[in-house]
Amino acid sequence: MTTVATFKIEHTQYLDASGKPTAKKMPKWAKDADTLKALYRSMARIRQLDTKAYALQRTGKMGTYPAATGQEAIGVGFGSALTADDVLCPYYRGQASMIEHGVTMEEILLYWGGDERGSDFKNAKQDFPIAVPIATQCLHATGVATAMKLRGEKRCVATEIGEGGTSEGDFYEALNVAGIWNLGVMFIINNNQWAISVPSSIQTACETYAQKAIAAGIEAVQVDGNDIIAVREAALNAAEKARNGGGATLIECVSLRLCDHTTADDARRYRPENELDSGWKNEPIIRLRKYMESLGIWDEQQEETMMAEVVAEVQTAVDNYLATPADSPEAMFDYLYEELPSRTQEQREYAINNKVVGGHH
Amino acid sequence: MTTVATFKIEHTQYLDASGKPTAKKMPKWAKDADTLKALYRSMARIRQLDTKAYALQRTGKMGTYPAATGQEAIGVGFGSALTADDVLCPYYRGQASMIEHGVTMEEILLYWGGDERGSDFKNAKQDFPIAVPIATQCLHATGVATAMKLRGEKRCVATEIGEGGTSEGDFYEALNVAGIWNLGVMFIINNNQWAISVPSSIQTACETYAQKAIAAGIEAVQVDGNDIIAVREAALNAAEKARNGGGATLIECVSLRLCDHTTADDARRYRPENELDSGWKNEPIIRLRKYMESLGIWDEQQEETMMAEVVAEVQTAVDNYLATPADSPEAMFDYLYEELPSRTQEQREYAINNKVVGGHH
Amino acid sequence: MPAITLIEAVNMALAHELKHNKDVVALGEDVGANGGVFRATDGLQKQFGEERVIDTPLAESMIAGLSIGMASQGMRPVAEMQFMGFIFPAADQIICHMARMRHRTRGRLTLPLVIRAPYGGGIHAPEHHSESTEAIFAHIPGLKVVIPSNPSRAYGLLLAAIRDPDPVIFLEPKRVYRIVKHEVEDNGEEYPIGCCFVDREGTDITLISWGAMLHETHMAAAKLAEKGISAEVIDVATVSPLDIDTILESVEKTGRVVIVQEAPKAGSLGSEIAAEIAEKRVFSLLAPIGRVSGYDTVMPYYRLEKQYMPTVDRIMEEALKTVEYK
Amino acid sequence: MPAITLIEAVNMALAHELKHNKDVVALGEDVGANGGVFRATDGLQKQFGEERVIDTPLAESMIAGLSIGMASQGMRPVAEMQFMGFIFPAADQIICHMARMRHRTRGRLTLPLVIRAPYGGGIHAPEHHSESTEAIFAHIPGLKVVIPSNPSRAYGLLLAAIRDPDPVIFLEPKRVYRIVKHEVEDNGEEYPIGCCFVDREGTDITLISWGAMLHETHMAAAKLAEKGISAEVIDVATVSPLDIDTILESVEKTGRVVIVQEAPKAGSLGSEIAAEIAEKRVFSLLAPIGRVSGYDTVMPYYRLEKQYMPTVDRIMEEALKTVEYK
Ligand SMILES: Cc1ncc(C[n+]2csc(CCOP(=O)(O)OP(=O)(O)O)c2C)c(N)n1
Ligand SMILES: Cc1ncc(C[n+]2csc(CCOP(=O)(O)OP(=O)(O)O)c2C)c(N)n1
Ligand SMILES: [Mg+2]
Ligand SMILES: [Mg+2]
Repeated sequence: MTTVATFKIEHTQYLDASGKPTAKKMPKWAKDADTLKALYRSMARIRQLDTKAYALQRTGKMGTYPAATGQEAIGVGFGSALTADDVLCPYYRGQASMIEHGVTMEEILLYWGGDERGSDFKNAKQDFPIAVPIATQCLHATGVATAMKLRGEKRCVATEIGEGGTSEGDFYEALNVAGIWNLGVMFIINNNQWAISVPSSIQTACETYAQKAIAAGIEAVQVDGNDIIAVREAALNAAEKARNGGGATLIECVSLRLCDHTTADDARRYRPENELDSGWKNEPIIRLRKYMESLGIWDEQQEETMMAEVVAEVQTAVDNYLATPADSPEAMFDYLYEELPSRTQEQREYAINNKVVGGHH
Repeated sequence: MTTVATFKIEHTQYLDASGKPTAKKMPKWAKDADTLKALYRSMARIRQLDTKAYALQRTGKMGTYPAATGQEAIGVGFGSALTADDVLCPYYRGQASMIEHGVTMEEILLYWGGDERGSDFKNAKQDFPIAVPIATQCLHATGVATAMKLRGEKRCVATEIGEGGTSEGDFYEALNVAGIWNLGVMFIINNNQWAISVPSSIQTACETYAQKAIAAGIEAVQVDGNDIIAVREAALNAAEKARNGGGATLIECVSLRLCDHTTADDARRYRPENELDSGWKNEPIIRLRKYMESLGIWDEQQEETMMAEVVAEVQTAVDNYLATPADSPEAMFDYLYEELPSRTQEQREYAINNKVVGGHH
Repeated sequence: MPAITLIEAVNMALAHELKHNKDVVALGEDVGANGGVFRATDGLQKQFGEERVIDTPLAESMIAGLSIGMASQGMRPVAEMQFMGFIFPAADQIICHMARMRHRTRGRLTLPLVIRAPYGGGIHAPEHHSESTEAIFAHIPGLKVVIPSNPSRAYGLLLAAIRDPDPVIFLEPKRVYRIVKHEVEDNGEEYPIGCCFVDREGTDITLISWGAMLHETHMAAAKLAEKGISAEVIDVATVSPLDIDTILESVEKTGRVVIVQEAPKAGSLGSEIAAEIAEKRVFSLLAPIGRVSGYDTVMPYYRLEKQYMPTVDRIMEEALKTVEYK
Repeated sequence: MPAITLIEAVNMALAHELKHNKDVVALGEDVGANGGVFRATDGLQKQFGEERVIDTPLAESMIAGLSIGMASQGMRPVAEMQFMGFIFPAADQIICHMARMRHRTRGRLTLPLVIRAPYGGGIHAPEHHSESTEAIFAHIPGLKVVIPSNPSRAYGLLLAAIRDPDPVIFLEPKRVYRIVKHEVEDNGEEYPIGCCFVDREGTDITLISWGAMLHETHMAAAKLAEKGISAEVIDVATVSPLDIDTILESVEKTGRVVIVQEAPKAGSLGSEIAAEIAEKRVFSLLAPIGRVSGYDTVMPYYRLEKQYMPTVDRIMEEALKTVEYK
């Protein structure tokens, strides 16, 4: 018996739950006050947006919405590692990374408000719309990266998926082709430990999700997903490597879903007692705040100013969202093909003449 | 940075290409003359069957046929590790294991002769028919194993797939559920290094196929697929473990396709010069013969007698196959549902009245 | 006997079969502790245990392929696809294996299994949660495709589906999961698969529908009655194999037909029904066959779905046109 | 100019576009050194290199999803599914994404890509290699489904498909890959997608078909001519979106229709054509719409496929019945 291959999975963390550094050496950027404040602000803003969206749904002004409570460090962390030239293939809980990459909060709200115009991004023009069918976005990312590779562009692609989604064949097929074609993709796993009501413990027998990359021969790392410094540092390295022909990286971000799966869910049906108590002790926003305070770059005063700004910013997005009238019936037809077949044109006329009142949020 | 998981892949071989033992300790069964002779005979018979089937296709008496030349040790090795109570979910190149498990050569010929009756196994009543859509059989195997587990039966399931097929999502989804549900499945990878014209080198970035099991948290081993002792020993262990609630095992059998992909293929279009020369030096049948000779349990005399028997046995199957008239048109309808809908009954009558002559092999 | 909703009828049928047949197993994503995202399996895991009501990993092809394997051993898996929009990863297993195993093995291996999936629009759901793609599966020989339109039929037809010796795709019109209640006795009595139901007898026009749209169709029939027009209403229920005889009988009687469906028109089940009529009773027709359907475009995201889905008004317009046709 | 077969025409069209548009890439299983199992890409990798003609790992969902990503960047992937029977692992990517991306993003992301697949029976192929499931994709809004019936159309329609701004499923009738030759000039001239072709003008009956069956249909038309019956023959060519106007015009002229297809009858493209006629020209019909099709059962394994596939005799029988109908 001879050993023909060996592997190991590393876990990285820079800040513990109390915001104390646990690593010998901090990334250089993690000492830059402006960078840290921007990341902190983004996380606070996402939490505020999620809170507002939840309220909109509860008051009948929006459909199903998936909050990212407790997982803000993941989306903000890897989203902020992307440049405008990079491409993002998000999943439905990806609002944090999408906003970091230029999607507006108003677009996010429009989308979950049942309006395709929410996927017509003003800024992130090449980014994919939210993928609802789980794991499919991973393959789109490999295709975008293939185009970049064939054209010799120094850009990269990021895609995010939940830990439950890694059970889908598409996830693995994407890893495999990214591996053999050495594609510049960063695969982010948001391991929030739940797939709706299904705990990670019955999703896979793996001790880590990072190790799934071994099946594709690509590099993988596990990070503390509540430590934005760990998430972002891993993402910055993966992005740099990807842009320079170094190929794909899988980053497992271990976190916890501190909210219901979506507004349509009630986690009390299945979540063990006091998982949330310990969960809230680990949440990412307070952790970064404590770290910034320990560096002496953040105080109560700044906190209040920032929160006031963020609340106002989110409120503006909400107001614009609520002020957007529903699209007209012909919009159902005008983006089906570049040119609408004559047969369907008749239906278009008919739909216009049979316009139904309503179409509220 | 802390290491949270480590893995290694072992390779086993008992006999080298010249039939010399390379392992300190041989499995006990590998010293039993009758067992070795039976395995040897099975491999010789498969090669003879493949040769005959090829000839039938070339003379227009059969459709496309996939030979297993050079890979006989794989199918015979793991097929002979199964008991009648176990279930086999074969793939299209699985004739060796199927025959070991009770499928008749005549059924194999009928099948590739374009006749569903070739999948109506006289003996292996619970085995799946050949799966043509690649990797789908892996999921069937997990379902059969789930039924066995829920019923508390001490039986196991074996399924085989080519190395190229491991790129399909179904393969990975099967491994994952087998892992988390601790299912009694043995996954056999026939790594014959080619997926039609696609070499393993551009199929995946993995250094081994065995390591794909790490993505599902199940045990895996790589064996010399041309060494039937290594294949069978690994399969016996995996089967025993599976029957006793030990869960799944992935066995990668490294071999080489010494034939065209199928009779419809011409490997000269893509196969590198002299791959075959070295390949034939490693082939499994001669290897076992040399080993048996070194044990003094095999000689020219026995070889001749055995070959004569095998040739006759195969010829009988071929004769019966050729003597089987095509099924009648109503057979197209009689197994669609337990009860044929009235609508389709009319079509059945019509088909009978419009019977077309022909339907040759 | 309390009146129950369609989703409660599904739950009752599942419980009944789980109780009376130890080979029956319910499986899928979130069917366990959560009881399914629509509560179809609510309480069942508690009642029957984790070996009878099984939360699976998140993989639809796996759910279908695994069910095939279980069924080949004589178990009766009832698998849930969380939404019909997510059935497509399982298309290969359903089309290439589920529908064909009996045929391919000459009856040696059979697959007594059910794939359940909520389908259709009208509940303000996210993208991919509102399509009606029954025609895809209705085109596959070897499958049966059943769509209950109310609580009683949901109970009786699901019992029949679970007991059926062949694979059944059981599509649940989620828009009407909770809008009507029937008094349904838990007596284990099934409704026949493969039969249309004549919900309402009439002489002037035949309205044909299935699933949720049957409710708008009935409202239209009532409005027509007010106008002195007698409409016959047929619930297709089993969309494959189609019970065309019941439909043809009605056509002979009324000579006027309107088919109502939520799905896009082109290549739909409505097309199949119209084609059969055109082939077998074309000269019984006193008016062209009317079709009220979703449009031949992508199911719009929910803010526009009202514009897409057939309304009582659209059904009325088409019915009147058809009745008045000379 | 040498006469070429349908498969050679496919190869010629691919070569033409690879040569003239650097965004065009051909990819799939065994399309490289092997030139495809039917030689559709024969010699192309040698000519255009491994970055333009790409052997993929063995995974159809990956091939489709990857093509979507490439196309979103403005490339024009032409992906091969080795056989249509193996397209189903890609069903989710095709149905939920390929067909919808333009719509979902309000035109921001478009997918100029082609999925090629050989389809249909009659070549004594293994199981799952002979089905005709075009109806499944023809039912999906946002896709175009094109089926060439001869070498010239294969060349012109494939050019059009590759240049089309939207996704096209291009199904190649492999039974006729090599049975007829046309002189086709490699002039880059496309045939229009979305139009039927009137192959033969006639006044007594309209025979409608597509793909390989068009050949039996033409033989039947010739035989009918011998009997003094003038048959019009229409090659549907683009099965979605359907050019129904050309068909209706012909129906108005002849009043008698027979639709010929290899696919099973229920819920097929033939059903759609018949339904449209029944809705728009029912009173132009002088006879019931005739349909000659595969049966509503699993495509049999090849020893029985002759019993399954429509023959010239079956077409003749139906055509005569339809012509003689009073
Ligand atoms: C293919 C597919 N199957 C099922 C669903 C329904 N669904 C939506 S979210 C979800 C759970 C996903 O869990 P995970 O991947 O861990 O991501 P999370 O929601 O926890 O971020 C399921 C089953 C879907 N959207 N797509
Ligand atoms: C889903 C699917 N895709 C494509 C094919 C066509 N096909 C048949 S064999 C083959 C190559 C398989 O190679 P491998 O898995 O290594 O098995 P081997 O034939 O070498 O034993 C392909 C692509 C198929 N049968 N099924
Ligand atoms: Mg999760
Ligand atoms: Mg191989």
